[in-house]
Amino acid sequence: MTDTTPAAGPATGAGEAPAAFLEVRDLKIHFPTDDGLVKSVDGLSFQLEKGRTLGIVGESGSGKSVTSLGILGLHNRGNARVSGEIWLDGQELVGASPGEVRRLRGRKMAMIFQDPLSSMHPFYTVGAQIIEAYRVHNSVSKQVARKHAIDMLGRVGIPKPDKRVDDYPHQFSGGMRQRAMIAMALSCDPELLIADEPTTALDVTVQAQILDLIRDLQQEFNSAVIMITHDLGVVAELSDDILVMYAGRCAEYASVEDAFHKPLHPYTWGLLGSMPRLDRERTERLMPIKGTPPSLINVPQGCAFNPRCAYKDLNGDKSTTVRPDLVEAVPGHKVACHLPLEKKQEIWESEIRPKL
Amino acid sequence: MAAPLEVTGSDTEAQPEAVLAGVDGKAIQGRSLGQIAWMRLKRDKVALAGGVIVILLILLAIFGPLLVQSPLAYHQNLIDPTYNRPKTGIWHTGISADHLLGVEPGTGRDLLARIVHGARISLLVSFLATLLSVVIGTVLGITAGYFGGWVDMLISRAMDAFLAFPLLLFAIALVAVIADGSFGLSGNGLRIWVLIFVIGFFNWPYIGRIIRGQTLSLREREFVDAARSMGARNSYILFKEILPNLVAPILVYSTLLIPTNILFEAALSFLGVGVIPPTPSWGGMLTLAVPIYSSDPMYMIVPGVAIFITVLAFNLLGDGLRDALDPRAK
Amino acid sequence: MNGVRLHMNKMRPIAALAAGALAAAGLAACGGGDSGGSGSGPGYNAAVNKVVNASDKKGGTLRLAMSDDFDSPDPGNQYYAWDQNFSRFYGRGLMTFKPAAGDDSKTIIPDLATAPGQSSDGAKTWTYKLRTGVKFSDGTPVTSKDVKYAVERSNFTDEMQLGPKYFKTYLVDNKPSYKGPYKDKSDEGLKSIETPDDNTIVFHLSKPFSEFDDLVAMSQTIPVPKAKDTGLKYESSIVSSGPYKVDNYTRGKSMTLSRNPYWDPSTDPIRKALPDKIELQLKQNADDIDNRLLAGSLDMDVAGVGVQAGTQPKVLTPQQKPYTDNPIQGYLRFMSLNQHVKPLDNIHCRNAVQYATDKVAAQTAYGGPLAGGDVATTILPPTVDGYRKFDLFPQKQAAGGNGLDDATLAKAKQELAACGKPTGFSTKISARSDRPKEVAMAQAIQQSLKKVGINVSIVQWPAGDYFNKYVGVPNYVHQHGVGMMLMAWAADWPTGYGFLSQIVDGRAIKPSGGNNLAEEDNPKVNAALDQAIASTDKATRTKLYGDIDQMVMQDAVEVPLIYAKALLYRPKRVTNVGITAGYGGMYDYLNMGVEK
Amino acid sequence: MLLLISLVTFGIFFWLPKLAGQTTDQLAASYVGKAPTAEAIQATKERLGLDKPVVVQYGHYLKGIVAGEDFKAGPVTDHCPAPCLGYSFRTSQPVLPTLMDRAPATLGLAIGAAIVWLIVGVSTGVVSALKRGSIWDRAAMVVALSGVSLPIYFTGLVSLALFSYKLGIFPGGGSYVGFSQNPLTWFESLVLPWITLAFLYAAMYARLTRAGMLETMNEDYIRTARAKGLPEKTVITKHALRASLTPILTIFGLDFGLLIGGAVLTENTFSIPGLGQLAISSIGTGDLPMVLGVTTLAATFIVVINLIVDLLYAIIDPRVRLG
Repeated sequence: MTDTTPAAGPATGAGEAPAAFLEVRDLKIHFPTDDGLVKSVDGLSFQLEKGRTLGIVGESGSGKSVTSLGILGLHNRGNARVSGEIWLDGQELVGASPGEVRRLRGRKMAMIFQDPLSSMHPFYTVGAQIIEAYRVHNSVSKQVARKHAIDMLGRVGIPKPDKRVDDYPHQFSGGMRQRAMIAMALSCDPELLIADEPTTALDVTVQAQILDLIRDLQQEFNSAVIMITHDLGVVAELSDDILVMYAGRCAEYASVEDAFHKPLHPYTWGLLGSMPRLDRERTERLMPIKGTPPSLINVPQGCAFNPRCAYKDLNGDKSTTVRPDLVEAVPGHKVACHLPLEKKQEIWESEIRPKL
Repeated sequence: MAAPLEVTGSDTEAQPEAVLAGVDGKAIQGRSLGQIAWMRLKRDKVALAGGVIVILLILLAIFGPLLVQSPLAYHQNLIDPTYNRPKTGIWHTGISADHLLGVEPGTGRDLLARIVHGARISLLVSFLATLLSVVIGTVLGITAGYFGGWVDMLISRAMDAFLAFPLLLFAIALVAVIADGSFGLSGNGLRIWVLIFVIGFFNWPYIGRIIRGQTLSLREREFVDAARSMGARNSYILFKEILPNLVAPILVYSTLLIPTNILFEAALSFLGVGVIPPTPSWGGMLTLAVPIYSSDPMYMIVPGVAIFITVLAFNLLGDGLRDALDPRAK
Repeated sequence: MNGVRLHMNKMRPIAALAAGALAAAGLAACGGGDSGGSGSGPGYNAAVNKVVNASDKKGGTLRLAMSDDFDSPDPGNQYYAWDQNFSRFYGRGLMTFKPAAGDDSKTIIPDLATAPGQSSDGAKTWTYKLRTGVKFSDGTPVTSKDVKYAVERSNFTDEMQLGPKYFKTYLVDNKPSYKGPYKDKSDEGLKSIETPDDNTIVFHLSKPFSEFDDLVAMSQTIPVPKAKDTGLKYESSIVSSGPYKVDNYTRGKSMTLSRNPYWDPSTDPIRKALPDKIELQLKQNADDIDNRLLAGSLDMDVAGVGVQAGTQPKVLTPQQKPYTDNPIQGYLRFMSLNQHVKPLDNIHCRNAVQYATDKVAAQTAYGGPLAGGDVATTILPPTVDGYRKFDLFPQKQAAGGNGLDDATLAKAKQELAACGKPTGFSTKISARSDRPKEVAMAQAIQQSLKKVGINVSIVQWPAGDYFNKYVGVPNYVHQHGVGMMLMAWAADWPTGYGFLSQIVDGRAIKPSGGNNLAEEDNPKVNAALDQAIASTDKATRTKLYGDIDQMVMQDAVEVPLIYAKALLYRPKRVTNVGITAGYGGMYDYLNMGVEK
Repeated sequence: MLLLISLVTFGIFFWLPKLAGQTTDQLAASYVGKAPTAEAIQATKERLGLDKPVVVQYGHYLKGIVAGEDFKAGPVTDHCPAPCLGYSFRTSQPVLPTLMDRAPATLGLAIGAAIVWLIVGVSTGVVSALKRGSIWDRAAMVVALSGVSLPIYFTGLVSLALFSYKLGIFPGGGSYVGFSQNPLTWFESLVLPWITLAFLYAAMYARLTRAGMLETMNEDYIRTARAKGLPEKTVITKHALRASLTPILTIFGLDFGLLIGGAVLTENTFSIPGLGQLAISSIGTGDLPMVLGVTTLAATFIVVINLIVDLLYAIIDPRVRLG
C-alpha cells in the first residue's frame, strides 16, 4: 500500500488502444428523463493496471455506481446515452456490440454487488447460480461445473462447501452470502473485478473478513479491482489509488497516501471530516458537509461543489462561473478546483487537518 | 441540514438517478405530494383525457336528465309491429333528429335519454358502493395493519375469505333473497340501497389489503415511532399520523375501484337483479338486447359502448393517478 | 286450484331459469288463424285448421327440443300444456283430445275408456268402461285400479304438488279427510272412486259437473301401477301405457322414447305411433332451437310458444313464411282491478282505467300482433266455447299511431270526474319480474294511464311467488294498495267453465294462491256458473258463459289486453302437423312422424 | 374456511329472509305448488324443514354432508350418501349429482379459457415489458385496457353477432354439447366462449405480467444475472419470468377458482349449461339447496385451488418451502 505511482491521465491519444489494462476516457453516461437530462457520469477518465485496486468514493448519486455499471455494459441500454471510450485489455467496450460485451462479462470482468440477498436469485440454489455463471463461459459438463462451484465456495471460505452448494441464498448468513457472491464473481477468473459497496450491507465484524478475502483473492488472481464505496475506511484498507467523484465527475484523483494525508479538494476534506473518529472529542467527531448533493439534472454552474464549498469566495466568482478542469496539481495527484495549490495546501494544513 | 454519507436504504438510494429530486432541487422542496402528483398528471395526456371524460360523465349524470327527453315516454308509432323493431333509421335503429341514438325496440323509448338516465344510476351506485368499500376497507385495513397480532389475523382471514367468495353469485343471491318490502323499503328505493350495500360490502377487502400493507410499513416509520415515543395515543397516531399518509393510495384505489363497481352493477342489472324497470340501466338495456341482437345489433352496441367508455375513462384516470402518486407502483 | 302459469319463453338471464313456473294448462281451443290454408299443401297458417303433411309412414326418429324442462314428466305431477300433450306418447288417460286441427281438435274422445263417461245422479256420478287388453310396458295389464291410484296420488298427496287439484275439489272426500295413498295405506283408498271390476271405474262428485269428460282428459288419469310408484322419483322410472316407453329421462338434459312392445294398436284406434324413436333435448338455448329448426336438424320445438324475437324476421321471408302458423293460443293477457283498493272500489274509476289503458301499446310491448297477439275486448278468448264478440269500452288510436285519440281519453276523463277524481289518482301495477314482456306491458300501461292523470308505480315479484305470496293474497293486496295486477290465463279445458271458474267466481277467492285477483264476487255471476256446470246441455252452457263474460265486463274489474298468439314454425320433414286447440294452440304431437 | 363460507351462505339464504321480515309460512308458500292451502303450507314447511330454527336447519345440512341424508319421495325413501348437499326444493333432485352433472361444462370452459389467456396474456405482458415504450407495448396496453373495461357479456354478444351470425365461422349460443358426446362439436361450441373469457383475463394478465416483469427486471438479481454474462434470453426466461410469474400464480389461483365455481356471465351469454347457469336459474326459482350447493362447491373449488397454488408456490419459491 505504499506504492504511490499514480496511473493518471491517458497515456495515449483518443481512439487508440492504451497500454493500461483498463482505461476509461471521457466517459459520459446521460439519461434523458421527463424532468430533464440526468448526467450521471459526465466526462470521467481513469486508468487501472492489473493487480492494482482503485477506490471510487463519493456520495449517493455521485455517479460511481453508474460508472461501474457502464463499464460492464449493465446500464439501462434502452434510454442511456453513452459516449467516450472504455478500453479493457485492448478492446473498446462503448462501441462494442452488446453481445461482445456480454461475452466479456463474467469472464473477463465481474462484479460484486452491495446486497447479496437481493442480488442472488431467491429461487435457485447458490450452487446453481455459480454453475450457471461458469457454464456460460466454459463449455463443461454440469458435474465439472459443480465441482468447480464447490471448489470456489471453498476458496472463499465457506465451510462444508459440498453441502452448502445446494442451499438457497436465504439459507446463508449475510457474510456467507457475500462470500458466495464473490465466489460467483470469481468463478471465471475475471481480470477486472468491480466491487460495489461489497460490505455495506454486512455486520461490521463480517466487513473486515470480506475485505480481507477480496484482498487475498486479488493477490491470488492478480486481478484489477475497482472498489466502489462511500466508506473511506474501506478504501484506506484496500485501495492503491482513490478517485473521488462528485456530481458525475472526478473531483480528485490520488494515491491512497496523498488522498488521506494531503487531499487537495474541499469535498475530499469534507469526506474526511465526516468520518467518525473515536480518538476525538464527541462534539468534534463529525464535520459533515453542509447542504445536499446536487441534482444531476441541474448541476450547479461553475464548480459543481460550489453551493456547499466554504472556500468558493476565495476565487472571486470563478467557482460559480467556470467549471474547473481536472489538472495534475502535484505529480500523480489530480484535482479539479480553482483554488491555487498553495492555498489548498495551506487550508488543509491549517484549518482541516487539525480538526480531523 | 446534515448530509451524512450513510444514506443507505433510504429512498434516494433506490432512485439513484435523482429523478425524485425533480427539475430543480429548491423548488421541489416546497411542493406537496398533491402538487407533484398534479404536475405529473398534467404531463400524462391519456390520463387527463380519462379525467376529462369522467368529469363530463359526472356532469352528464347530474345535469343530463334535465336536457334529454323522458326516458319512459313511448313512441310506438316508430315501431314496426310485425317485426317489433324500429321502422326507420339505418339498420332499423330508429335514429333520427329527435332520437340521436335511436329508439328501443318494442317501445320506441329514446335511447339517448335512457343512456343518460342510466349513467346517473350507474355512477350513483358505483360511487356510493366505492365509498362504502373505502370506509370499511380503510377502517379494517388500518386496524389490522396497526394493531397486528390477533386483530390482524382475524381481519386478514376475513379478507381472504371474502376474496374466496364467489362474489357475483352471492350478490345475485342476496339481491334475490331480499324480497321487496323488506326493511320497510320497496321498489328501487330498496333495490338501489341493496345494490350499493352488496357491491360495496363485497369489495372492501381489495382496499383493505392495500391499506393494511401500507399501514404495516408506515407503522415502522420513524415519525410514528417518534409520536409513539412521545406518548401519543393510538387514536392520535392513527388519525393524525397514519391516515394522512394513506390518502394517496386510498384515492388511487378508489378511482380504480369505481370502474370495477360500474361493471359489477351492470352485470347485476344484466342478470336481472339490478335497478327495477322502467328505471333505465345500462346492464338492463343489454339484457333486453340479448334476444334481438341478431336483428337489432345497434340496440346492443349503444349501452355496451356507454359502459365501455365510462369504465375505460375511470381506468385511464386511475392508472394515471397511480403513476402520478406512486411512481414505483407500476 | 291452479294458476295458469304462462309460457315465458323469450327471456334470458334470470328469467329463463324461472321458466319452471309456467304453463298453460290450456286445453283451450280452436285454431283461430287468419287466412288459413284453404288449398291443399302447406302455406302460411295452413296447419291452423287442417292437419298438413298427412302421412301413415312409419319409422325414423322424431327429434324434439325444448328450452326448458318438464315441470315433471310424471303424468300425476304435471300441469304445462306441452307436457300434457307430450305425455300421451307414454300414457293413456281415460279420455283425450282428438288428434286434429281447428275446431275439431276440441272434441274429447275416449282413449283408455271405451266411450265417454256415463253420467247419472244429475251429473254427479260418472262411470267409465276401460278397454281390455291394454298393457303396461312391463307387460302387466292395465286395470281400473291403476287409474284410481293415479288420481289418488296426483291429487291427495303432499308430494305431488305440480298438477291441478280439480279431482280433489270435486270428488266426495272420505270422513275423516283422505290423506292420499302414501299416508293412508288402506285398500279402500278414496271411497268416492269405485272400481267394481277391473274394467269399470266410477267417480262420485260432491256437486254436478257436466264437463267431467274434459277433466279426465288430463294426464292425471294416466294409469300408474301402485307397485311401481316411487313418488317423486317416479318421473325417472315411468311405467308406460302408451305406444312408447321412456328409455331414459335425465332432468335438464334429455328424454328418449322407443316403442313399447306391449302396446297393442288394436286397443288404440287414435294413435298412429309413426316414428321408431323419439328424442327430446331439454334446456336447449332458445335461439339455437330456432336455428336448428330452420336448418332442418330439429323437427319441433315442443314448448309451442313460438320462435324467438330474433328469429321472427328470418321466418317471415317469402321462402319461410309458408312454413309458419300464427294461431291464437287460448290465453288471455289481462289486468285485474282489485275492487277493494281505493279508488278502484268505485266503478267509474275502473271504467276510466278501461278507457285509458292503451291496448295497442300493451300489444306492441308484448311483441306485436304476431308474437304478442290480438287486442282483446272480452275475457273469453275466441277459441273457448262461449266466446261472444263485444266491446264495452271501445277505444281508438290517435292519428299518427302513438297513443289513444282525444275522444277516448275524454271518455276516460269523464269517468274520472264521475268517480270524484277529475285530476286522476295514484295506485300500483304489478307484473312478474322474470317476465320481461309482462314488465314491458306494465310500463306501456303506466305510460298510457299517465295521460289522464292516473299515476301508477310498477311493483314486481318473481313468477314463482306471484300468486302464492303477493297478488293472490287479498290481505297483501289491500295492505299494499296494489290496485292493478297483470296476469295471463288459459283454460284448463277449452270451455267457458274451464276458463272462468277460477278467475271470476267469488268462491275462488282464497287467503293465498288465488287467481280471482279482482276479488270479483258478483252473486249473479256465481249463480250463472253453477247453473252452467250443472246443465247437461252444451248449448245452454255456452250461452251462459257468454253472459257471464258480459256481466263481468260490466263490472269493469278485468281489463282484457290481448288474446295471445304465437308464431310457430313447422319444418318440412314433419308429418301430421296440426294446431290443436286442446292444448292451447300448439302443434298436436300425438301422431307426428317424419319423412325420411 | 369452508365452514365459514357455508355458514355465511346458509345465513344469507335461510336467515336473512327471516331477518327481512318473512314468516316461515311465507317462505314455505314459495314451494307449496299450486294449492297453497294452510294445510299444504304446513306440510311443505315440515317436508322442507323450514319450520325449524335456522340453527337446527344448518345442523341438519352439516349432518347431511358428513353422514348423508334420507329423503322421503312418497312411497319410497331415497338415501343420499355423504357428502349429501340435500335435495332441490323445486325438482326434488339430489343436489350433488346435479352439480356434478353441470361441473364438466364449467370446467371445460374455465380450463380452455385459462390456457388461452395464460399464453396470450403472459406472453403479451412479457413482450410489452421488454419493449417498454415501443409501439407494440403501447398498442398492447391500449388493447389490454380496453379488454378490462369491456363487460364480458358485451364482448360475448358482439363476438356472437360477428363470428357466429354475420360470418358464420363458429356456432351460435347454446350449441354446447358434452365432450363425451361429440368432442369436435364440444370444441367448436367453446371456441367463442373461450376467446371471450380469455380476452378479459388475457388483458388483465398482460397488464399484471407487464407490471411484474418491469418490477422484476429492476431487481438486483437480474443485474447479477447479466453481470454473469448470461445471454439476455436466459436472463428473461430463466431469471425474470419465473420470479415475476409467482405473484401471478396467486392471482391465477383465485381467478381460476372463482371461475370454475361458475362463469356466470359467460355461461349465460353463450348458454353453456354449467354451474353458473345452474346457480342463476336456481336463484331465480328460489331453489335454496341448489344455490347453497353451487356456492359451497364453488367455495370448495376456490379453497382447493388455493391449496394447490400454495403447494406450487412452495415448489417454485424455496423461501416459502422452508420458511
